[in-house]
Amino acid sequence: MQHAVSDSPAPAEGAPPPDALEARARREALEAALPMFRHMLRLRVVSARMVDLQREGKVGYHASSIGEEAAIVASALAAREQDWVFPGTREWGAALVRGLPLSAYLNQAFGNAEDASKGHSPPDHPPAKSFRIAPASGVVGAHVPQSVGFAWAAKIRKEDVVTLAVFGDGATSTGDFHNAVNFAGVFKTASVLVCRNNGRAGASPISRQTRTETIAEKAIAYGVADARVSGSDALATFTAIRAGVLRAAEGKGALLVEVVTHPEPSLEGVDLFAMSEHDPLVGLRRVLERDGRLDAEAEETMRAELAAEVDAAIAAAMRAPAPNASTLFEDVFARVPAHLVAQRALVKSKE
Amino acid sequence: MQHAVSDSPAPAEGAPPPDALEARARREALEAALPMFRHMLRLRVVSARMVDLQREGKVGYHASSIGEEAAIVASALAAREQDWVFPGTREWGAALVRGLPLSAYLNQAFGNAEDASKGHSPPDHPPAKSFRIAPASGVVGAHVPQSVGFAWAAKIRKEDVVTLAVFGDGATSTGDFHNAVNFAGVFKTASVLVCRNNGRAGASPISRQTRTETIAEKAIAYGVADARVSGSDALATFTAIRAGVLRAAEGKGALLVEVVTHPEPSLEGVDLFAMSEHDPLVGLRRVLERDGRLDAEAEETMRAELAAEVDAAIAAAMRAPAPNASTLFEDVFARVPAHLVAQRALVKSKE
Amino acid sequence: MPSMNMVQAINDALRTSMRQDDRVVVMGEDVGRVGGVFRVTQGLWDEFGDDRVIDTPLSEGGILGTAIGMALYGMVPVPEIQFADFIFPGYDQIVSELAKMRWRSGGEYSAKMVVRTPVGGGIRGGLYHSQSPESLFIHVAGLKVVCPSNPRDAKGLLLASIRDPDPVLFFEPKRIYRAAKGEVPEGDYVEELGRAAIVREAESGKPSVTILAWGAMLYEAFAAADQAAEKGISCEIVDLRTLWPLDVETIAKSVKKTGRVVVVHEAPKTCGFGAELVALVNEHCFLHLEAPPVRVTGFDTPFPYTLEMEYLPLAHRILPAIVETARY
Amino acid sequence: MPSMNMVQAINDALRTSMRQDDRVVVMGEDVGRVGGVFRVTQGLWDEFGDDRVIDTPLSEGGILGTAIGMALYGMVPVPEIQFADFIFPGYDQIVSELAKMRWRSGGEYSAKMVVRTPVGGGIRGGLYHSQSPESLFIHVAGLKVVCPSNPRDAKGLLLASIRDPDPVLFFEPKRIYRAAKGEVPEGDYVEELGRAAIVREAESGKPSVTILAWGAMLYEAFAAADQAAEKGISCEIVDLRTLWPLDVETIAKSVKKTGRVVVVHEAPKTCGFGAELVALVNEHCFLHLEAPPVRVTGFDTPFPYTLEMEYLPLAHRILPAIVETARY
Ligand SMILES: Cc1ncc(C[n+]2csc(CCOP(=O)(O)OP(=O)(O)O)c2C)c(N)n1
Ligand SMILES: Cc1ncc(C[n+]2csc(CCOP(=O)(O)OP(=O)(O)O)c2C)c(N)n1
Ligand SMILES: [Mg+2]
Ligand SMILES: [Mg+2]
Repeated sequence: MQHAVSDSPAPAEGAPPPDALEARARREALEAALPMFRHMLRLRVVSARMVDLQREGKVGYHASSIGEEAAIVASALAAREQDWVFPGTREWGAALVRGLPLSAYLNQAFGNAEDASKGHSPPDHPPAKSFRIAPASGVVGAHVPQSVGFAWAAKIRKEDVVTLAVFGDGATSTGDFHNAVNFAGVFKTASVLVCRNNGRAGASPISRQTRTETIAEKAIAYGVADARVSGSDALATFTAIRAGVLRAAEGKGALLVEVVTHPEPSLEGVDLFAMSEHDPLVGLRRVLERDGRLDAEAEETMRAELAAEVDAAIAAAMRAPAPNASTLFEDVFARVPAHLVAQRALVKSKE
Repeated sequence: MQHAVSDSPAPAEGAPPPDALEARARREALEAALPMFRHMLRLRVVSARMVDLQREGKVGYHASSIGEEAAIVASALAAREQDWVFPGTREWGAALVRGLPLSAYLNQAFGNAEDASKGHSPPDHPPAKSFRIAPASGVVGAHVPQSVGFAWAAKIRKEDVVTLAVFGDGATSTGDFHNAVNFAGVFKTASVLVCRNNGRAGASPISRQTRTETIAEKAIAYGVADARVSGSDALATFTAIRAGVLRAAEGKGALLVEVVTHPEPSLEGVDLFAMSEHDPLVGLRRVLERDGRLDAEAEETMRAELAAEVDAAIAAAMRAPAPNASTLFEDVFARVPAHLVAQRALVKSKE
Repeated sequence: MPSMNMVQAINDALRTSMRQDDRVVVMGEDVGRVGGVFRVTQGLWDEFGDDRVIDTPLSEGGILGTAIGMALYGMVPVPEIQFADFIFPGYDQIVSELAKMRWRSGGEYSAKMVVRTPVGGGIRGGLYHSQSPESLFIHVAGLKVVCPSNPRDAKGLLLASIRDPDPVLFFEPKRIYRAAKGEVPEGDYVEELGRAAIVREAESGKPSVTILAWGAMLYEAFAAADQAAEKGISCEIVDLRTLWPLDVETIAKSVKKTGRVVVVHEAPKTCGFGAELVALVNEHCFLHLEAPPVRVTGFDTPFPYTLEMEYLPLAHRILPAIVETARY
Repeated sequence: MPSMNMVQAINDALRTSMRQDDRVVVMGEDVGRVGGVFRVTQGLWDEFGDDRVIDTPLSEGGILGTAIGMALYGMVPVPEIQFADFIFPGYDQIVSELAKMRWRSGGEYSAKMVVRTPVGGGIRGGLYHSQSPESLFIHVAGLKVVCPSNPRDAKGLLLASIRDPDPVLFFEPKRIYRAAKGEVPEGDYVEELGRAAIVREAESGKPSVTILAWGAMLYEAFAAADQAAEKGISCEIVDLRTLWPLDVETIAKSVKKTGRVVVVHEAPKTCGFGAELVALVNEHCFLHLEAPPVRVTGFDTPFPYTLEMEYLPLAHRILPAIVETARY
């Protein structure tokens, strides 16, 4: 069992001294701090706008990541170029961090004619294969064993690829979680399983998911490593996940890492960019300002740029028309079979 | 976490002193030793005959329990009068221990007109509701969450009922196992989950089921108690399970107990009643002989009685005719609906 | 009689049965304190407490597996699956265990429960919040399947389902949860399972077509029938209500009268329940058929996000089928 | 050409494809060292090693979930489910993930694999070792479903399935694993998916009936047809081979010729694939039908242990249906 990584990038009290790998992860966290901040800010701006758009009925769905950006951004940034990230629905932001254009995310959210999913999938499911992001499922937990299978395939093919799956605390109750961690243990796959524990699944508290104190300790049942960090501390979060990636890449097997997050119960009257001490933006801003890498003015510029980018992308996505009805019948199979050609004629005749 | 129970009823070295409850369980194990021996012997005789009958094609299926009787018999005997046992297929013997007549077991195995399942189920699935035995499923693991739900219902109804589920090491890989132990933890049900770990699932070694050293340590992931005993030691097995029952009955929640068994890889040339040091009959016989409660002559009589009983029951079961074809259509629903009345006419017309 | 929507009627049925019979327990993801994502169980937790209205872990397999255990004990669990789309992680416990419990033990055991779950599209939910999986349960011997189309039936059929000795899948058409309103009898009120209803009769002397529908699509059938009437075609509409066991008699009577059938359902066409209805109509009314039965259904694709109104078998797709069938 | 039974032919197909394409991996419970409970994968572990012939944990959900991940990576997994009856704990990964992977991403991802599993009764296996769940997969858009009836097809269709770009459920009729024997081409040999075969033609000028069958029941169809011939009825037998997408053309052509259809399958009747076949025959051949299509199937009960030969739609049940249909 890997020792727990504490809430801050400094070694936790009483923890054993960090090994070389962890020291490296810690160093890299500090290097990644500024881009991490910008990505977190970007997701914050996007999610805030999406929350509004959903309230207005302009999009059918949105999974807010406000306050939980550290877990998501750190997973995407801690992955190496060749590694794959398997997000759940609430981790749509991982694709943006890895380079998916905002327009692609928004076209998908609006399910318009430019949507890579062709209006097939609801918002927050942007295909992003070229950014090595696996497809999210609407079924909680379903992607976790898939991430393990992917890493397992890489191992069989002797390729140096780590997979990172990100999922909520609720997902740990699923059979898919059990299968995923168990197979990762048995076949010693290069898997980092990131549980974003926000203490709730829907409206139910975590006491309705598990009797254990932590999610991390579940690793014991599968013979894989575990770690636990505060998702309010972006650098610690990056460090723990990055250490898991490096470790997995060395053939040392899987890590289950619990990132404890505290999204605000309500955004009513909250300063969206400094919500509370739990807000991972707050802590990271402090570090960056202390190190002279960020100041209020620079952040203001950043925010303005991001807001402008998001506004423009939303406007563009809203202007695009709906997909052509014939696209409904594409991608069920690699080629459209006869029975779907016949069914397509039923909607075509209407057009 | 409950401390591990060692291979012998004497406290393990280094183990904390037994609490009152465990001391009581230990005492009761000794009291139950002779009936336990007789039940184990009986299952041994039955299973040996069934293995032959299957080889001869006289029954379609049999799950041998030879060498693993302690786990099965102890579960059934450690349960109190009002408690329910949920066996898997290989634990058919639990019903016999609790009083199901051997004729009922064999009629079921032969699927004859006297079979309580009406020829619906394959061998080793004897219904035994009046003996508070739950129905076994052919699907590995499926009965385990059911046992937890049963205990949960009793808790809701404020009735003092413990359930015991018995299952193999292979079953721990299933989603059903995960659900069962997780719900047992969350809702603190009076559940004793007995994993009969024979180190194999089908032909696959346990290293293909889990990376952990033990099954018992999986309890940690669910916040339930755990214990581990040798299934070669019938008294230790009884003690651990009994302690779990008593503990659960006191409202202290669930126990996952691992019973490590060593069935012989082959019965070729093996003395069926003294197979090896792993044979639970061997150890228990030694204790009983030491205490003057059993001698070779008494055992010989016992064996002869059992063999005669089994032979007679098999002969009777083989004489009984097949069920009437109309029974096929019974019990799909509480009443036979119109569409099944129509289908029944198709086979009736043939009779 | 008070007027209610579907949500209120189902809530009323649950409350009524829980007051009558303390073996009835409601369980599922967020069914307790918050009363479910659609608020169908709202207020039950306050009245019946934590032991009978239970927020469970996020595991459909766990919910159904433990519910079977409860049922073996003698309780009557009414698990809610948040969306029918999420029933599949628990599918094995339904098809291998629940459906076969009574049969495999020759009637010695049974596991009586009612699995409630919202089905159907039209709420912009996309592929995992819109499916209608009825045929995947009807194929499995041992399950009863119900799908009400209005508040009165919702209450009466749910109370009947809870009292019925067999396991019931109770599919709630979520698109009309709040849109369908009507008078609902107070207190104990049961609608017998296994009875279809002729909700509109064909006018004699006119070319006529039988429409078989249920749930939310019934309203589309009405709309299409209204438009067909303008073209001189009279429709007889049968609301199946209980999908299995099916009221073949009522269907056959209608088809023998009209000689023409249109079946409407949201689920994909292939191996949907419509196929079984067509096959049964063949068995029971072959010589009366004046045109091939037509299926107007969801397409053989997953359920789309953007184009769900193109996917659903709405009135504009039912109407041409009626006309084609009538003029065959 | 060597003579093989089904087990050998499938083994040969697996070996051939694994030699051709190192992305192909076989995985499942005991498929490795011991070569599977039916020995279908025997010898593959010795030739291809632990990395490509993998003994997995006892979890169908885990097997299928990780296989999807492998497929996303670009491998071509061929997971074996020990008995089709045990596929249900992994049903969600098939219907929610595998079937929808390509569609939900607008074609960006796909998860190509072939799920092999033995189906059908007749081996005294009882209710959890005998089921035929094809319609539960055909209903789900995005899956192809294959069921061979002889060694030659088994090899050719399996090789085609492995090369096909879409996920395939490959159902192996276990009752004829060793009983069905025949010549099988060596080396690379592909039978195109989606083509039914007319395996016996009706004689013109005689009252004739089309029988639609597949897998083990094909042999029962032959036996019944032989007996029918003695009564002057000529049968045209269609072996569907690929159940979905279906070769409707071949079926329709035959039915248009004979005007009479008997469908045979082991699965329960209600919502079985037979219902879809009857519905399609109605759509495509209504005016040619001279009798109502008849389904001879497993009953709407679970699969029995003792009375399996009463349950199965064997020749003695097919014959009266043929006669009834021919004389209608
Ligand atoms: C298998 C399944 N069951 C139920 C749902 C409905 N559902 C969507 S999100 C959610 C809660 C998820 O909780 P968690 O995994 O902790 O993620 P969080 O929303 O807290 O980020 C539920 C129950 C689902 N999507 N999938
Ligand atoms: C869900 C499921 N998958 C596969 C099988 C086939 N099967 C029957 S017994 C068995 C091995 C069981 O191993 P274990 O649980 O360790 O019990 P043991 O046989 O060792 O007593 C398997 C794979 C099954 N019955 N159920
Ligand atoms: Mg959560
Ligand atoms: Mg075992």
